[in-house]
Amino acid sequence: MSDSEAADLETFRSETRAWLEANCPPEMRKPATSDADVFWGGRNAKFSSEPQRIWFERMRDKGWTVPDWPKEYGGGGLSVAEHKVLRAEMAKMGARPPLSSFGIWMLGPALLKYGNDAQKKEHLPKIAAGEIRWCQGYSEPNAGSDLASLQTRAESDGDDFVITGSKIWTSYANYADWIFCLVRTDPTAKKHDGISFILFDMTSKGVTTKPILLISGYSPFCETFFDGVRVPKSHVVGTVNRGWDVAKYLLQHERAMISGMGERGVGRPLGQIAADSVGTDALGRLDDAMLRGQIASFDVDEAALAACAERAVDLAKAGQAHPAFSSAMKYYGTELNKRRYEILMSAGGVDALEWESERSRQGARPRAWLRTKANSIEGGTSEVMLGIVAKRILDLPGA
Amino acid sequence: MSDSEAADLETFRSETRAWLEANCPPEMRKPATSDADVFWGGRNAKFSSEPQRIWFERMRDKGWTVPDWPKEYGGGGLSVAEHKVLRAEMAKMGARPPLSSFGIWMLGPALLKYGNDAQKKEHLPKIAAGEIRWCQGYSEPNAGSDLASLQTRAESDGDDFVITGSKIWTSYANYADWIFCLVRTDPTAKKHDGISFILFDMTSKGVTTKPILLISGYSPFCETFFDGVRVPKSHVVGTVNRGWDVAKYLLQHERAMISGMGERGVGRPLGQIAADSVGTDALGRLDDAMLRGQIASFDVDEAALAACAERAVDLAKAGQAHPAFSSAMKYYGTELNKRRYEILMSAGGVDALEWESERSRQGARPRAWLRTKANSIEGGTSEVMLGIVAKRILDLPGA
Amino acid sequence: MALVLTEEQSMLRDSARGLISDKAPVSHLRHLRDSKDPTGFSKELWQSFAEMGYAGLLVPEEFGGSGLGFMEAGIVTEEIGRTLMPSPFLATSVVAASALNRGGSAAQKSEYLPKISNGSLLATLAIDEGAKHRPLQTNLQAVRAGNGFKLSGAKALVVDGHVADLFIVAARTAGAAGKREGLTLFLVNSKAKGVAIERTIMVDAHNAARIEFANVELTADSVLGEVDQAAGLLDGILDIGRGAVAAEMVGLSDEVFGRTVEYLKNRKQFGKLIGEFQALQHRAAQLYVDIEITRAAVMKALQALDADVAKAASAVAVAKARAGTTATRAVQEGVQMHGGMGMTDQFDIGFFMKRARICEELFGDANYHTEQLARARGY
Amino acid sequence: MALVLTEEQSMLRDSARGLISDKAPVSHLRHLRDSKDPTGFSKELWQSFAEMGYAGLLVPEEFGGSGLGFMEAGIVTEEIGRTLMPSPFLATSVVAASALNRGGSAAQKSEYLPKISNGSLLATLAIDEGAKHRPLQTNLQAVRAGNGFKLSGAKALVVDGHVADLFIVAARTAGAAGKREGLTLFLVNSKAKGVAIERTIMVDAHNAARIEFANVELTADSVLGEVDQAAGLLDGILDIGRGAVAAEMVGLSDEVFGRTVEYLKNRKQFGKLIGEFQALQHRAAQLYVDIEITRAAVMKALQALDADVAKAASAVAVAKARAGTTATRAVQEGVQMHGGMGMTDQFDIGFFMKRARICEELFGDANYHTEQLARARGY
Repeated sequence: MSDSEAADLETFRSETRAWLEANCPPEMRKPATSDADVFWGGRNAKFSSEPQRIWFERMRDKGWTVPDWPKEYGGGGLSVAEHKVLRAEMAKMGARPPLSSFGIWMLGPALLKYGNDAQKKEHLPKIAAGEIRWCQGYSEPNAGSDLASLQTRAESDGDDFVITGSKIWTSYANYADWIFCLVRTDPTAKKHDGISFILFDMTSKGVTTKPILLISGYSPFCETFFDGVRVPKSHVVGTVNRGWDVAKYLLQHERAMISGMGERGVGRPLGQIAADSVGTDALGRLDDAMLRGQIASFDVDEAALAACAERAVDLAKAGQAHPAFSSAMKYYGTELNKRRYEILMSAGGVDALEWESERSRQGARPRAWLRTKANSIEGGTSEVMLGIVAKRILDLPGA
Repeated sequence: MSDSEAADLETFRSETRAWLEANCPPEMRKPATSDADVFWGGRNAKFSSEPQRIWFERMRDKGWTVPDWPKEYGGGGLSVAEHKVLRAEMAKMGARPPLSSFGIWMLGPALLKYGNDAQKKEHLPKIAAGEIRWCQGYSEPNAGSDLASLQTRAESDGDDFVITGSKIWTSYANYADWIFCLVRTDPTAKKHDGISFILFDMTSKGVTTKPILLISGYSPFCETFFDGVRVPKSHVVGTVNRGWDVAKYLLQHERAMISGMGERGVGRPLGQIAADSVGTDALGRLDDAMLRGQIASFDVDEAALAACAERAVDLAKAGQAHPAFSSAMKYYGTELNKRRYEILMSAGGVDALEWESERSRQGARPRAWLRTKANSIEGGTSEVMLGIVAKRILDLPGA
Repeated sequence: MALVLTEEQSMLRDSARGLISDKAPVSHLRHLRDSKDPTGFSKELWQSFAEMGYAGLLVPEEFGGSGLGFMEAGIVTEEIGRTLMPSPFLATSVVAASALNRGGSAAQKSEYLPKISNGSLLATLAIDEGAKHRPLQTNLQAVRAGNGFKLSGAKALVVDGHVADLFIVAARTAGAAGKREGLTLFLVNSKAKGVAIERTIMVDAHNAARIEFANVELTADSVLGEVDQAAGLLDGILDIGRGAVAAEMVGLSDEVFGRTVEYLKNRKQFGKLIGEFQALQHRAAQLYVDIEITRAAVMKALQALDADVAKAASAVAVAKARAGTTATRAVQEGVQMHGGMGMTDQFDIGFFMKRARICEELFGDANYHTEQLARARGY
Repeated sequence: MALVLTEEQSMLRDSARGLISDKAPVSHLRHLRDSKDPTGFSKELWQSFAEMGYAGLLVPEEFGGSGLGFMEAGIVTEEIGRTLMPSPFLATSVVAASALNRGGSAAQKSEYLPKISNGSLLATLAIDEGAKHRPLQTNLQAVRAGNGFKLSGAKALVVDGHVADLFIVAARTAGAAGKREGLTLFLVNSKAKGVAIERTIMVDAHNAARIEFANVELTADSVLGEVDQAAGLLDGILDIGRGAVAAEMVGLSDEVFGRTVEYLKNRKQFGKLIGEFQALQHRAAQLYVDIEITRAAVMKALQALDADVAKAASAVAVAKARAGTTATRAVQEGVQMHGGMGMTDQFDIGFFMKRARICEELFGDANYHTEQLARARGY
């Protein structure tokens, strides 16, 4: 970076800080603690509070719901460096994201890379403005990790495809306005070759959804059924039958996102949280020597993973990142998060085993614990991630 | 067991105890601490002490070098129950085995099951009497875990086979009088089908040996070379080309033997050994909390394995044992023994890192530590053991 | 003593398995949970248990029981572990019956043991007060009042606490929390004045309660064993409970493993049965070995209890610690290998994970028992 | 600061790698070991190190050094880790040079640092006394005698102790073992009267010694830093050493892993390349992830040291702990995956296992640093 670029960035930083200070309501400067704290947008969106509305609208108007998207699509047009500054300043202040959205995290990047002009103009601004809420139709009941074996078929009928089949693990399908979906457009082609990536309205005739009950209780996941849903062919993103390219691109995004779960500090050190319930011994140490050792090992690994996550970003910026590295991070981050919750359960003891009481906030801890068990399954299982590392990074034979 | 059988057994126990008390020299009532303490027999055998000679000869004369072999072959003719009593009484007194021998542990059981009458009469008494020392010719340099891919060939020439090839990991080949050896007698057959199990004298023309230096230093292992060694066909045990059956039978014996390594208590608890070098804290606990946790977990697993080893014997006696269970025990026992030595190294710290000093008894601890790394390789790797469990016990497909 | 089942024990196992798998498969627990059953278990089934002699399995024959040993009790809890049947067996027939039998006066035995045997009395030990199992930290106060005592304090994770007729309450009559001296066990009628019972719906949908004791008045003959000297008696009772829970965890581990192996043999991914993938094969094999070793350790502990409860502590610590780590591993691998399906409530695997977590906490987790072993071995 | 090498750092790495792999592959260590070389390292090679500016890498330019940072020192030790070159770099150029630079008076710096830079002086820290690294347990006594001090006691695992010209000795001038107060560092000429040096041949065939100090007389200007107040200075020096050793362990792990992956790609068993076996693939992938995460943690620690040595303690503890467990795992998997061949002295893999064990013990093992982190975090 040249001196003048650096100076510009510092100007941007101080302006951004001042703007955030002036515009982020105090209520929006602490972490979300319930679902209602998160604003997802969409046709039926409601704000849970006035500060939530104000914060969303101010950020939207600056294009900062999607700070690094081009301005023409409702984005902020920020450079990579500026975007990093904005994130850092928001983090410093504890400011919440104004809008959560699979449109932002997943479909947007895919459209920017693979969408045609009409698709970009149609969909990106509505994502940026939180007008349309999206869900993702990838997994199918019988496909599991073998995503590409999907069976939902899209049959050509004039200018339309007619879609029949079902999806599973569609997060918030019951709230979503539109879906981006993988469908089989050529059943005779090889597994990865006959798939297309298509967009359609969830209010289309023939679409139904059903929430999935998890071992942790209610979940955002749904089963979604398509019974002869008619979709114009112009809604295919990229080339027909080449949807797998789009899917793979998106999966990497998703993995990078999920791997982040293991890295976050939780505020107080785990060991101190444990000491609250377990107590301390005569030397002031957590009064469960074995648990203490497990926590300390966890802390070492968590700190190391945080360094690696930071390095992964730096490598990407330096153009030295291996494209499959997100699989390595996804694997380790999710396994680590599972360890964190095993420790929290052990530390909580009896108190962490109640499922319905008010005292336990309806079993918040055990439900969170059980929910982490999906981390190493969703977005590609740990086994699939290790296979990708073996094949694409280590170049092992037959992997 | 009937009452009268039980009474007989108690009589046997008291007689045995009395005999041992009267006949086992005091010097032979403590564990062997060096190679010289172990008597291996053979043509060139020397006793390292008078008590060693006395003990060996008295036991041999009773047939108790091989207590459960038939008397006609120099054994003691004991029943399973009596043999167990003898072992227990010897263990109680700390009495050493009078004779160590691959003939006893390995070849003997194979001959008893697969040998013809002439072979049994020729070899078993000499094994029992410690007159002939045997070694095992199984592994080959390029075969590794894939034992059956062995290349040493035995070509038919009249009444003889002419053997050419080489073996590796032949323990004490440089001291052995005879070898029991796997050779390929039909190179056109499928891998497991053209193998024979054959016996020959190590002084035969064309046999040479070369000791192998390990990472732990000198070792009993040798490379052994056969250059046109001529062996009568009558020396084949079992059927020609069916040697793999004999080999498999023996491998199970060997695995059961090796798996025993992890079970032995070492006298003082590991944690106390560690406290000697590491010290204790103000609460009297080992002053390395993490190491303490590792030791305690090890102790739990070791005690559990000991129970399982005991149960394996009981199951075998009850005819309920799975024939592949020795693979499971071999896997766990050797991995546990490696853990033991990692702990001992950690506990020993700096003092366990010297390699040549008198203070360290020429690096006894680090050499023993390094030597354990072979436990999970020799006699079938841990990977092969897990594969056997997956296939033969769990019946997993394609395992 | 051989570490294999005798013929009688095998018959007991077969008969328990027959009854339990027939009358109380996992769907039985699911139904009780989903219907929010007020007792959380089936009284009818408990009556069958009594009729088959299981309720009084450990009760001497003179009190109407079967007079069997801890190995037999473990055989039953192992079968319970396979289907996760919620049952008073652990709290009433194992722990409470052992407490009464080992510590009770002649009068106490005559009063309670026959009712346990015939299934008409449910009883339970109330021990834990804090988040973790720390028996010596017992601090529920029992102060002398006239000829008797007054109890004040609270207990958590009282198994079957909301349906029990009788509580066996660990209390402190002297000394500070942490001391062995000064512990006393009391028999408290669950309907006694000052007893407040809150049923707690637990993660495993089994039955437990929090109990508060507010100046509960007791007569002197409510003491089980000796005043101030209950530590030794309590050690024994707890070790018996630990052995039984460890056996339940072996059953649970074995069952979840069996279901997982079946899944590996039937589920296809990437054109293969997933059981063909070597990485999964090795993990399955490792888990198999873990379970077998744990099974042996648990049998060893039950035998040691049968031989002499007072000398079984180390064997029990090993068994409960191993059972904890093995069950944890078994349910984790079970869910992971079942993939997304394993995460759904619709599949049974999650029930096993939830129950394993409670079993792990009951009477001390793997960390607790590993620590006990280290202390016993003097390091 | 980005966690990637700058262009200058990449150049340094390439040039160090070039020199080391060319002049000191593993066969160099093997030769020194087998020939029982009296110094155990190559003086000639050390001279090349000095000429390339590595010997004085951390020494400020005014004293003839390169004035580089800890990140650069770590780059060099990482390359050393790849071939296991025995070299005075760690003891002299990293630890001793840092001690003198951070704690030395102007006179001490002028006397010693130029000689370190030009390769003519070897120096080392003498710290450990017991079996384990416990700096605060330092108990070698330094009593005042006239204007100076007399040293009595013994040190073990003194790296390069048998060839060093100068010892930096941690001693106790006050307080009891275990206290931070009362520690003092002394500069001691290795030829001083009363110094007895016993070379110890270590498992890794690298160089170390045990040193005894019998009433060794020192003048007051032998003190490095302040009397009784060395704890803080010592913390910093040790953390610098830990960072450098952790980097060496990353190099070692990466190299042994690379060799193992190569083996997997070439060795056939059961008619397949063993690298085709999925169980081995997954283990290799896990090890890869472990190494990458450790690499990042070590870079983070070296950066933290460059930013402020006094504030780097936690990052260093994480790095050294991770480096220990990762290297241990890497060499264990290396030997196991090489099978019987890996057990032979003829293969190089064993050398890595041996060196990893020493690196693990140097300046505190994974257990020590994990414990430090727990204490720092207040639990």
